[in-house]
Amino acid sequence: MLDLFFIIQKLILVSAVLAITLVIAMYTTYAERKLAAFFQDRVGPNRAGPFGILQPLADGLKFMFKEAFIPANANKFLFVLGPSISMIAACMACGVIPWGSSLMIMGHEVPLQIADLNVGVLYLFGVVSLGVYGIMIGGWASNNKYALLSTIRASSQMISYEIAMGIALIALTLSTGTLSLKEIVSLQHGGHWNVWVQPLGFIIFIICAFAETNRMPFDLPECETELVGGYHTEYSGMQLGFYLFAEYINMFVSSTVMAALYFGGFNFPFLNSLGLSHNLVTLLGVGVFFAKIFALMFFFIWIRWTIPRFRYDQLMRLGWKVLMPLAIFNMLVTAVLILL
Amino acid sequence: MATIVDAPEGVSGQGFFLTSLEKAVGLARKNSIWPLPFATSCCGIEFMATMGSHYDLSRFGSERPSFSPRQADLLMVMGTVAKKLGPILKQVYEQMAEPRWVIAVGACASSGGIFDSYSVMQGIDKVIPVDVYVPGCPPRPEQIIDGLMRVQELAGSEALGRRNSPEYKALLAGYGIL
Amino acid sequence: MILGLFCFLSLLTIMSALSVILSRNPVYSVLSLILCFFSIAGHYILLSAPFLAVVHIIVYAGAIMVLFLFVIMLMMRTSDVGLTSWVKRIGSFFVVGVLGVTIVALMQRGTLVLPRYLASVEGSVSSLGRVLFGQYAIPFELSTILFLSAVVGVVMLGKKS
Amino acid sequence: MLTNRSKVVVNKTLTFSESLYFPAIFRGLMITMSHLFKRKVTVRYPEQTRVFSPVYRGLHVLKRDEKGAERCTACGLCAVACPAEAITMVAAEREPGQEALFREEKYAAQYEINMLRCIFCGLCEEACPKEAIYLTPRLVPSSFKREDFFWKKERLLETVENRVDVSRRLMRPAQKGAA
Amino acid sequence: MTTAEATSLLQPFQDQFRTSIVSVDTSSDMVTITIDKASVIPVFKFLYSEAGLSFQFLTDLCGIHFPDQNPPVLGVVYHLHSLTRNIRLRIKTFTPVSEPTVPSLTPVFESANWMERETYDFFGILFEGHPNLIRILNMDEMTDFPMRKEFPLEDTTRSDKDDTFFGRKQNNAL
Amino acid sequence: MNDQPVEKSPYVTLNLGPTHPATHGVFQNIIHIDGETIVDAVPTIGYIHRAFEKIAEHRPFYQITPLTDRLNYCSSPINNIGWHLTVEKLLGVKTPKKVDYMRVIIMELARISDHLICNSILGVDTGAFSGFLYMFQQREHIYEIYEEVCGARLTTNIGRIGGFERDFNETVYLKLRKFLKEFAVVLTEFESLFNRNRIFMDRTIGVGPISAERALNYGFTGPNLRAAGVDYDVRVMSPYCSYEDFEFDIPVGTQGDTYDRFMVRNHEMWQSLRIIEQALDKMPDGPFHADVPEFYLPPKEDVKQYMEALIYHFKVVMGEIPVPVGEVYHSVEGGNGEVGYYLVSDGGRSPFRLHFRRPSFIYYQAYPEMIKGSLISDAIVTLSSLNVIAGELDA
Repeated sequence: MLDLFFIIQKLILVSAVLAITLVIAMYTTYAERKLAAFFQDRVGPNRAGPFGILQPLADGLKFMFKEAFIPANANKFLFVLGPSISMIAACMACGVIPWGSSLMIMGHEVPLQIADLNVGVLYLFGVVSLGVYGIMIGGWASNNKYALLSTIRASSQMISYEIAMGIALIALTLSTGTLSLKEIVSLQHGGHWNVWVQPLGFIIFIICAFAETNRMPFDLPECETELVGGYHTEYSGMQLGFYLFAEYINMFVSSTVMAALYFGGFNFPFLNSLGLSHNLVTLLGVGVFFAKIFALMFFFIWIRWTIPRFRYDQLMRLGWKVLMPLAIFNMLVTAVLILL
Repeated sequence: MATIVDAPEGVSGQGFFLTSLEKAVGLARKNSIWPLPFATSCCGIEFMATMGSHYDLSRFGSERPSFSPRQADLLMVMGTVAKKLGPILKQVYEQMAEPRWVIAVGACASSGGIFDSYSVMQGIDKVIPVDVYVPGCPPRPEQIIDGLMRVQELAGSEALGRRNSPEYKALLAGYGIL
Repeated sequence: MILGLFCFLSLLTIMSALSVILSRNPVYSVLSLILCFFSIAGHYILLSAPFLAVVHIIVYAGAIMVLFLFVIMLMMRTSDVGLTSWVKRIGSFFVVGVLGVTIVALMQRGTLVLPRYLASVEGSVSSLGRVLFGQYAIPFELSTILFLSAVVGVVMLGKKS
Repeated sequence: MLTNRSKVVVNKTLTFSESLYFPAIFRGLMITMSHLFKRKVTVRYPEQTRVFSPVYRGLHVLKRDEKGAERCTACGLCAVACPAEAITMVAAEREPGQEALFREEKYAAQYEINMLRCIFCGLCEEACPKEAIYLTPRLVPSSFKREDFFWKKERLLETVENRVDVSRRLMRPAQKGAA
Repeated sequence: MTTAEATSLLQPFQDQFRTSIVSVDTSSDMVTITIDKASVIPVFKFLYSEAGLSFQFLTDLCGIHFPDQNPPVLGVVYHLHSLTRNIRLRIKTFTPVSEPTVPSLTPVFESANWMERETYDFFGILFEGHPNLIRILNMDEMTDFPMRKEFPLEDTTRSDKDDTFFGRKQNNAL
Repeated sequence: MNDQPVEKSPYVTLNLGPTHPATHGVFQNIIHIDGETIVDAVPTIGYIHRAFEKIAEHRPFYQITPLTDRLNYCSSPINNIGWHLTVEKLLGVKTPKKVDYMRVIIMELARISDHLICNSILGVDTGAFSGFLYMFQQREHIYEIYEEVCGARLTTNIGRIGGFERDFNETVYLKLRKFLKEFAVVLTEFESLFNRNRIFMDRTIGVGPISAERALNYGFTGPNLRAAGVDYDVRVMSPYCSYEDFEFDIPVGTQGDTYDRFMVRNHEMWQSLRIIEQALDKMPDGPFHADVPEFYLPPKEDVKQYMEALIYHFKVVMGEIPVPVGEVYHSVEGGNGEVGYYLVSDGGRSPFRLHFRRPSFIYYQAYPEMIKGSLISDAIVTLSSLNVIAGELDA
């Protein structure tokens, strides 16, 4: 039966995870602006608060008090629904991430994971594939041609890259033999990271992750120079804020997933030989996990400010003709190696 | 057309909410002014220079140009606006969500400048209300930043209810904007 | 509690399914269908088949319905909302009614196949795998041939234009 | 080929390693990374200001001579030379007793520059035979109202205490005799 | 290439089109030939395809208005460049304002399309045979042709200028 | 992709511009698209038509220089100097070698700054923003040099009829040398970001191509023509300003596509650096203006002292000195192609007729043909690689 402690513990965990996700997403915007500036010999936002650290708050507050404009010929219900779906889909993925092993509190073992689904990887995959609805619905409801074009791009891009991503994941599950994220992470202790086992799979996965989060060089749905604002062309105020926010949450979630699946999650070498208490090791593990996540997010940002973007047809070609065969090849090789 | 965002109840009434809310919102708006560069000619190049590393508009939180009028807070009209372009400019302004500000950057946008000719609009304030004028042909980036800081002043001190006030509506009506 | 959830999910399933055929805007229909799929996935979870639930979402909500939505969005503009004809609506009622009766009739004849297997084994992924590749290997492979031919057909159609 | 100087500069065939995308991306990443640690070139205006060239054509100044009298003689050449027609002036005759105020017999009773029209081309400065008007490396401030940009003589004139240095704006050295 | 060389090179052309050539001027920076407007197309076709000349590059095309001539005329000035020979050539043709038609050069040069539209827009010269002779720079609603000399330059709605001063003509009406 | 919406017209009409982010300046393109493929495009221009030619008919010669600034504002000095050369041609003025060399330096700087904008914006339009800012820092340095010479950054109004308003001072030479050194480094860096990057190459190769014949027939000049393989360069074909003294190559492309244009511009920047270096090395001594008292203002000191100088001063400013009656056409190799000035003088203070041959105006009419059948992304990349400047387009 569900006891009170369990409920409280999960409630706290859920709210903590959500809060941390939101704060990190918020500050990712700041990091992106600041890093972009540094990559470009500039200084970046520095006027809102010391070093500009209040910049995301300023943006958020501004969004809240900005007129939320609904175009006259838009479908009002869907127009409002779109950004919310984006946001919810982005947040939902956090539920199965093992943030750390477990804490011992008052004799209870508290796992730092909201839900340990035994099909966690598939759950993640399913949730990620839902994110496109927000874009599609919002873009279509705007009744704007740029938004519609962007919707077309977004949905076809998502579908195409999901396939390669899924196959890369299959190869990964072949080698780990489980679909539970927690087990996948704990299998990687002591530096036995999956990235060494599945290097090609990881490369495919990270490319697909870029595509799924609409980040450069795959940011076709919202590329400014072609489609103005893409699907959010007609959005203003907090609804726009949701969209922009969802993008950063997605980026955070993908980094988290990659860190968990390929970089050992909260594992770090020699964690058991330090002779520290269980809780301390767990906390250190959480720290290490976040360090990995931030490193990956830095990579996302770094790539964005370096390379040009693909063209729509080239993106499709890359997805279908390069990544998918590669992923299948990778899967077959993995399967053969396991059989041997 | 424009349905202005409903201010929280009580703000328009006297002193129910603390004015600190207004202050906070003002500060937020001030530091997050997203410009819509309506760059038609030379001043647009100086705007690029302002975006560039040497001047770095991002310090003011304004490096994200929003080419969609809905998302922009500040319409920066840079360069000559011919009479042919006037209606488009007005349309862009109408599409912007409140609160919105306008800078006329450079001589052409402010007054027509050197182009006192049959085809050039003699100042964009003939079609849309302008908040800040920046002189120069083109203005130096310093001057553009200066103009932006003026807008920040405006944004930082604006009352939340201003955009619903009859005066503001009268101002817009004076330009034939609903 | 389980019963409550079941009732809620069933209600949701029925409501959303009705909304699929009743809503005048095809986009709403698709969205309702997605909701319907979600509630069905909920049923799967209640039947302790999380794997099926997740796969259901990935395949139907994540992929197929995206395509549906994609096509419908392209076919029509936001402003024009179709299916106004009463004949169509009555027709769809009729069709759905017949289908519903058929399904109920089938349900009475035989019980659903899946829960019988799933209830018996824990760790549904491997059990499902065993079932699919053991007992039902031939039908499974046959269905893949069906898919393959569908793929080939699509390629052919695409090449033609 | 019209000349013998042409040189084809395009090579569109990709080598195998180039076709893998990665070398160029990696090189690009290295370049951006190197910039991450570079000194930032940003001039933090308004706290820091950039050094303007001494000949920068900014805000105008109406000069006074060594004794503090206005140099302008209201000849109107600046107004004529102005392609934007931004300068307006009204001339007046100097009254006896005003020698300390105005250097020449005529002076500008009103002098106005419309800073919104002005294109800062520097032709007025060149046209002035009395070295009365100069452009300076100062900037015209932006403002909220159109009216703030009609700079009257009082605003343009330098004060005796606070001279504007234009000594480095020299156009060209004097020649012996014109022509 | 000097003007003299250019003149000798153009001799066969001049011989062939003796009747269409109104005048030849070699005093300016390049050979200037004024032709009859009726023969615009044959002249340009000849200049384009004649092997020794191959004036295949239409550098420029513009209009000009002489209101003080009797009758007032509109002119079209073409600048041609033979890239292989590296000679430039200026060709003019005139038409009275009352009958502003000139054959269009679009069959010979693609580039003439917009330049002729611009000329039409500015001067109201009607290019016969032009595929799409509509205004290009000015507003479609405009009825005047602004580059004609009688059209005032300045915007009448401006309010911040006072031009009753030194040397400036009032209202600048030429 | 077969995703045509069911509409009355078989194609979707998309209004690209006039405030679209990729149309730097204001062009409007009404494009008909089938999926993302462009079927047809109708450009509308004239949104910043400023009536240059009409204004020029009402201004004395020296006041037209600021007007020319605003034609192609990415490389104003070339326009300024081209105009001065035109007037000098009309007047029959011969400028000293030093003036020529100074002009060459300024014009090549302007060419670099023009190509720099074009190429880095092409980078932005393909999505790589950082390269743009790296290059723009160098543009700031060019501005500094301009500022030192003429006192302005963008609309330079540099030089006067007959020469320059002031000599290059020490700072200018220092900054020039520094620029030559630094820019080479940055340009190399920029090239390694783009030149062999497959994403960029895929985005640009075969995009918006135009054959040499079509380009010539459309009246293309400058880098866009050279990208198609025709090595037409005004600096070589009809040299002005002692360009014959300098060694430089004419980079040409092969197919006239976007990548060719990009590469040609990149290489022209290298050639410009070469020319500047040669001009600096060979810079002769002498006056920095020609001896034309009728058009070149006397020094202020002389105006104060000599009556004759004062009279000339008044006459020059008032524009009362008669000019020869006649017509000239002069062209210079602008940043964007052949910039021509057709000047008809009736002897008055202003030109009787002044026509600018504006390369952007000529390129832009080929734009619909170049983008037909390509994707929207291609259209945008093509537009930025054509480097159509609104000020020049609409005059």
